[in-house]
Amino acid sequence: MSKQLMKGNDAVVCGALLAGCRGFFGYPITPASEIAHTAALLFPQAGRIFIQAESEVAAINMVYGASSAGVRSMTASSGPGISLKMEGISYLAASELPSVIVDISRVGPGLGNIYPSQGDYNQVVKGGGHGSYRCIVLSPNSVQEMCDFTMLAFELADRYRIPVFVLSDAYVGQMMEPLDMPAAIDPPGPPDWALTPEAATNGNVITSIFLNPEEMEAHVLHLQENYAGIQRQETRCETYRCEDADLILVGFGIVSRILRSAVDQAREQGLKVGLFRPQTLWPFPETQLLEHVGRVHDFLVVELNNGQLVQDIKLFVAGRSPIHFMNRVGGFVPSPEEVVEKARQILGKDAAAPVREKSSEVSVPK
Amino acid sequence: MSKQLMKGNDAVVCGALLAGCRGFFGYPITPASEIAHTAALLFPQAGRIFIQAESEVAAINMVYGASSAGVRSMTASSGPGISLKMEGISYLAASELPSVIVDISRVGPGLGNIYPSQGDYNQVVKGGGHGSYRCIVLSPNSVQEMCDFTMLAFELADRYRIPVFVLSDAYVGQMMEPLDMPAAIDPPGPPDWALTPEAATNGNVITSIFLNPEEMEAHVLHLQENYAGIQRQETRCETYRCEDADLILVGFGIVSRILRSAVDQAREQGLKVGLFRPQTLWPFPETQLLEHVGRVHDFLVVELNNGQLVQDIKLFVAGRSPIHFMNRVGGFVPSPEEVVEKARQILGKDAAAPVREKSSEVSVPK
Amino acid sequence: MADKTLSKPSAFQDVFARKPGVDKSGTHYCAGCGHGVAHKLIAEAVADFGLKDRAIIVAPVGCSVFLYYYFDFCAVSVPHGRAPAALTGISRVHPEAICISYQGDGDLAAIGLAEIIHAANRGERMAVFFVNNAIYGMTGGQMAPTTLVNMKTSTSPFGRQVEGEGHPMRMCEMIAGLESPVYVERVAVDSPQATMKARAAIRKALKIQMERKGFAFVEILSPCPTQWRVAPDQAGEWIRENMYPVFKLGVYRDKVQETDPRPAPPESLSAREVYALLTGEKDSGKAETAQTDSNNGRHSKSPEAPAIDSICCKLAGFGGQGVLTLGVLVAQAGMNADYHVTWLPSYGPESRGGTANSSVILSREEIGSPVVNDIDVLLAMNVPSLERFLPQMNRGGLVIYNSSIVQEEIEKRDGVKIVGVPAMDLAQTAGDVRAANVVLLGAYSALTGLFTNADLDYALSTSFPKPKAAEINRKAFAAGVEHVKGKEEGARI
Amino acid sequence: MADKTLSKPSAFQDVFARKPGVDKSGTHYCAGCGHGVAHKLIAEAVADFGLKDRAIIVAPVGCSVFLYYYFDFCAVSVPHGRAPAALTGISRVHPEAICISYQGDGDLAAIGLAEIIHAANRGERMAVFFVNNAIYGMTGGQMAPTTLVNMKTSTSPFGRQVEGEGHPMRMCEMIAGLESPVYVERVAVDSPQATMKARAAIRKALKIQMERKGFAFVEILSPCPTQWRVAPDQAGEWIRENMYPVFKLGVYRDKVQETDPRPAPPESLSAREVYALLTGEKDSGKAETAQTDSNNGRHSKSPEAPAIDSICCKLAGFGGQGVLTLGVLVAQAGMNADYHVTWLPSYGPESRGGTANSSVILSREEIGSPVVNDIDVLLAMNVPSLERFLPQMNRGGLVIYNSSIVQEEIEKRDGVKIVGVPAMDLAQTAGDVRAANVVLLGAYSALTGLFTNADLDYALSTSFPKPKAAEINRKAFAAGVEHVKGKEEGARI
Repeated sequence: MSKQLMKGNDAVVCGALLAGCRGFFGYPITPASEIAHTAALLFPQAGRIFIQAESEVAAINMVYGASSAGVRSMTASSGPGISLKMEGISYLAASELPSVIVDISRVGPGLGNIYPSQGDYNQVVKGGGHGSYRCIVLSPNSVQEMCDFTMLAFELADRYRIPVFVLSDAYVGQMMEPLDMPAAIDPPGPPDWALTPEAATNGNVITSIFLNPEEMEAHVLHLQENYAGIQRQETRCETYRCEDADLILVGFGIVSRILRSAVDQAREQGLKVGLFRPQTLWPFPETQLLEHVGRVHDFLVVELNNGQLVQDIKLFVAGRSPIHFMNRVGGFVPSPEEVVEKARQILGKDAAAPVREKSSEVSVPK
Repeated sequence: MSKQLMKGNDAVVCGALLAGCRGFFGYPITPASEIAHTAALLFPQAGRIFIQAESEVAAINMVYGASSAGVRSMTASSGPGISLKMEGISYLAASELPSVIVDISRVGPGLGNIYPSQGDYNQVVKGGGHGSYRCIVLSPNSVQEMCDFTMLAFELADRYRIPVFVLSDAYVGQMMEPLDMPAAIDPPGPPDWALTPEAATNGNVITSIFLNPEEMEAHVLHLQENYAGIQRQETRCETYRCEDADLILVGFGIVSRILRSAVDQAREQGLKVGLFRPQTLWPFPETQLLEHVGRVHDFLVVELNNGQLVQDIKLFVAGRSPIHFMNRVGGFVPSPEEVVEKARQILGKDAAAPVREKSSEVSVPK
Repeated sequence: MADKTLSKPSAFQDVFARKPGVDKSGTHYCAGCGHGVAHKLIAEAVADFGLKDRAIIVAPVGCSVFLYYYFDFCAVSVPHGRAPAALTGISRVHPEAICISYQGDGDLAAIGLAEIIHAANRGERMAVFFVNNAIYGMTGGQMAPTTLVNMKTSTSPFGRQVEGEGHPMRMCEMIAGLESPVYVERVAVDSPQATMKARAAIRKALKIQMERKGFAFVEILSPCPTQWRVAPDQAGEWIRENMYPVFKLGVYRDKVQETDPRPAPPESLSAREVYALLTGEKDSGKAETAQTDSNNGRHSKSPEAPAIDSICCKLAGFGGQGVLTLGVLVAQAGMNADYHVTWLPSYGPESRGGTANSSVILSREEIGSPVVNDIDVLLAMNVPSLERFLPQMNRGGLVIYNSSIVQEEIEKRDGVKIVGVPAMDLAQTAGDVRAANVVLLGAYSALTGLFTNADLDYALSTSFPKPKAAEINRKAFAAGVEHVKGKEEGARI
Repeated sequence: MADKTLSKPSAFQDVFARKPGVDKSGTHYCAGCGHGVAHKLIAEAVADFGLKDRAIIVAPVGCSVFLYYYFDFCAVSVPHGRAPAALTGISRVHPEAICISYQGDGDLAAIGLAEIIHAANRGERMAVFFVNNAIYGMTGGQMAPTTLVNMKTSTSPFGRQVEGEGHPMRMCEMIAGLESPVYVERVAVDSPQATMKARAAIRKALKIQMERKGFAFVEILSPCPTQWRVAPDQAGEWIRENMYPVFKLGVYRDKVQETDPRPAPPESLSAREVYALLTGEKDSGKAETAQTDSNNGRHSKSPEAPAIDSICCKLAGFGGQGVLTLGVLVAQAGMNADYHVTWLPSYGPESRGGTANSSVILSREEIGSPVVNDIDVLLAMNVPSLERFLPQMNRGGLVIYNSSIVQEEIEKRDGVKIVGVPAMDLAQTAGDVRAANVVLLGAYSALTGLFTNADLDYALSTSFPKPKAAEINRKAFAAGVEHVKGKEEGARI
């Protein structure tokens, strides 16, 4: 049957192959390594290129090369590896090379540990590399979406000539769920700007250096126009039981799964709670979020970091609704019960039970 | 005499030597290279270590080593080089190693060009590396401050065991001004946590890996507490003619110099304009900024990027005052006249003269 | 010949239109710079060999970052030092491309050292032209790995010191020490005679690309009068006097004759073929997929399945006892029984020799959190697992433990059914002690009736495709079923 | 001896208290792993040589990231592959430290290749222990650069292919090809006999550190039965059968005898000495500094200086005509005359052979923007500069141009004074055509009376400290003064 029980990391490889990805260039790092393992097994069988690069830096630059050659290509890593790729990602953005980067987040900073985290939000969403660039950032929360969003990532990358992140975490990458295998596609051949061994593309140049400030300014403004178009067109989100909610929970990735359980539990206890889940972290579904501002009384942002997404929510809501924050760090995830308890406090109901101390709000640096 | 006409980049080296910096580890990149040149000349004469590292990555890791050894050390680079250092910076933050990183910003993304830019704001201020960490970010706008803030950077780095950025730009780095040489200091010897060849430190360990989530959580929360203390203690800013201003201009680095000229020109024309200049970009002087909210009608943020600081200003002001934005990218800087014209428009006065088209507002991605 | 190198080769652009400024005929290089000569030799060879349409050149960071001002074929500028990595990406996906890397000494031997060595070691199909002028040019005359001993540069103002800064690095020698490169030679462009040899080497490296033979490396000693601070007409002499003794010209490796052309890489599978590879089905469309679902009959909803909304299972034991696989089996059977299912491992270093567990949820509704804190079903392979997870059991829950090694009395818990099964003994009898996990699956299955035979068949056949393992595991499963028969049937879950 | 390696060396911790979990006596390594043996050999040598207090070891990323669970001396864990770079930082600032790097094959030969090669080439004072087990351990058994041909790993599931994945990299051979390493040997820990040789090599590498002789590299072939999927007791045989033929044991370099101990590095200057180095003054405090100011008398405010609030100057010409220096001279004189001053260059690739300019502002008030768009004073060395900047002149402005090469008639502009000075001719007469910029400074100074002789003395002596250049430039300055004498005196600025 077409449904297979599969790890999220493996589903990424399926999505890549189904999308016609021609090259995978990676380096071992837990908890992303299964992506490389499965790619090593399947890419050659599919007549595609798999290279274990000598380093994270080499891997992203192999992607740079393959993308400049006009084929779909990708890499995958986690925290420290993503940091090493930042120069390459800035170059990909600057040269407008379509490319897909998968980040299976682990706990940082530093070597940290290999458990789930969302500490790379700022890095991936705000631009961890230098210069005025953007990447599209997709946030899957299931094995199915690990596959589907990888395919979508390739589509968006080609459509907008932009690097696209699939930002996931150790839980979504390591968990298994049934995958309903989507239909495969044959992507179009190399675009006319690509470097190919054919007369048609003779003399094509791909570069990101513009010594002349006029040219550079035009180029940077052109990039911003592209980004503005993406912001208009490509925001995606999912809402759950928000229609009559007094409190909306906001979270992405594995957290959104926990929040969904929390919504159900809260509803059972008579608390009108809903879930707003951004599926694109950039562009953020700001308009869709703001539809709830005014009608809903409070927002509770839950993250596995020191408070990163919550800053954006505050920016968008601009003081019109109270924004609450709850987090766990170090590899823990909050339980639905803890979230419900926090929701109960916010909604002014009596506490049903004490919650664990560490899951309460901590100060949020700005 | 103690005043010397000097480049900003050279003043950084003076500040480092005066602060007792023991090791400079760098790699060539325009427009930061003079720092390495001058360090190559002066550090050996001062019995200090200068190494031209094989790469930007090696340079930041030499800093990591020297810092773990308990001495003051630093590196300097620009855009692409700073991106390559992101893994190392995350590790420095995670291991709480005092260290100083100077970024003489150039235009990005990608190879870009070597003219002034502020496109690294998000990268440096929000954390371009992985994980929930922070760096202190100082923003000098004169040759004197290039020296003074480098010294301050070492002080703050030691006080809080944190990496400190001196975020400058190609103009402030390349320009010459008189430097009034500050008094030199002899920094304290290696702290008790450091790795030294002495019995007293036997068995010291510096690491950032905590496989146990409880330990990791405690570590990350400890970091956040340190950051909260820095936010309370270490914000710095400069204001100019803000007392009775209707419009406050906000900008850092070279832009703040242009804005100062614009304030004077605007005042000559009867426009009540003032300047708010953050000297620390993180922690941002939010309290000091908010003192003006309510009394002042408008804010105009001017940047050499696609709109990065302005997002933070919007976040802090939270809808209580209109925030306007003006930028140049590609290596240009706006002229004081252009800023005055924009101020005039905001204040609803008649335009005196048309301004150049490109310096008007562009759409700001979020 | 001299004539030829002075004329503009047809693989140069007629007018250097991309070059900023007024002069569109000369290069941007300083007087006496060797890049212009190297460019011309390459352009001439590309033109002579008819490779203009197929050539793709990677520009480094350095003075030659602008080489695309001149060459009339495909070019890409890449991050500092990464030309061999980027070109690897190109070379692998375009087997017909003639791949050229052009790098300076800082780019190739300092920041890009790992990339060039590994590309050479992999034997990537590319010609690398390494312009060695012993100094960084564009960024202001800093010390390069190839800077000579005692040579003064902007970052070695007292002259390069052996102690602390090392000897000049000899890249030809290092690369020739690897096994994969086909051809490694060092040449120079300090004189017309030397340039003739450089010309031959460049042509040879490109011919190797035409013949698809692999990695070719040509180091070109090249003048940089500006940063050396010598007059352009003295630069050739400077090379001969200072560089020749350190960087000996010559062929360091030549395996061209004995190297066979690379075979063409396999064709990339089509969408339809990829879908078949991933699913074992030949169809790539969703319509056919739906038909397949109903055809193979494995999606049979178990009619006698208990009316259960959701079950949270914990499978735990030592690493190596197969508790992750046990979780997968439960999840696969559950999936086949049309439950929503999630499986989540504990993982990390503890999985080598330590304890491990997996969490499985089966639910009739979409599953939110895949984390299991409150346990309905615990299958425990060892004592630490029981100790850790018993306190988390829900009322009405079921615990099955491996009594082959858990011999302590298990404390009774209110409303929790606890069943011991000598899983390892039964597995040993079935043929392999490692099948103990499947014994527990059999017991669990028999006690609850949660899955149909088809569900369990699917799980076992998917997880154990090999005949021998399949047989042992089916026996183990049956032993587990048999062991609990009549004992504790009708457990709620 | 066998006894000794089984006991716990005193450079190991008595109890592995940092290790998580219950067992604080054994290591976290798998059965049959070679790390434990390598650790013990190092700990034993460190203890025997009395180096515990001075030893600092860098842990890699990989299974041995946790080596600080065991060693009872200073340890630091660093980013993947960067141990040699981090250790360089330590080694340079602690000349008394015994510096040890411990790295695996992925760490050292893949992601960290550039760092190890360059540390070796610089001859850093460190012992590197390279544990080669031909595979990534901790992250799950991926292919390493040292993985054997046809060996199956999780990222080479069909076996490592020479074509595309290359041959195993031989690090000893590569490092021995450099000139700086003192000692390079490959050993193994597959048998007691081999381990004895490993022990000797490790001790030799550490002795080299005690003797301050430089870079020592010991590669240790080491078993990883878990990732190789062989039984621990078969792993030694596996090494001998599979690794020995590829990684030949032996000494690859030994320059210990002929190498002298490194001299102690120079002492770091004190604060007082650094201040003197940077200022030429012996005092490091601000109080004394203020006194110095009034003593040297150069801060003389020119009494006859015109009452001018601010002057925006543009100095422009071809690259090489000294227009940046000219700007510096104006700024230095202005600084000495107690103006606030800024100097801003145009810079970049155009500075090599193209046009260049610098902007200088002198002001009685603090200066905001250092950018000069509206020009009060233009000193132009060539025609393009005049063409570009004349339109930006303010009314009342002053233009002085180099009439040695600007021979065209200059269009008069309302309210702008324009003066030609044959700067290059006068400079040639003064002794060097390159002093033409200083001729313009003389003319500018004479025409405006802006600076005192002391101001100009300060500028010229600071910019031209060498006697010969000083003399020529003073002559050139005087020629500029002389040329405009009586002609256009009293220019506003």
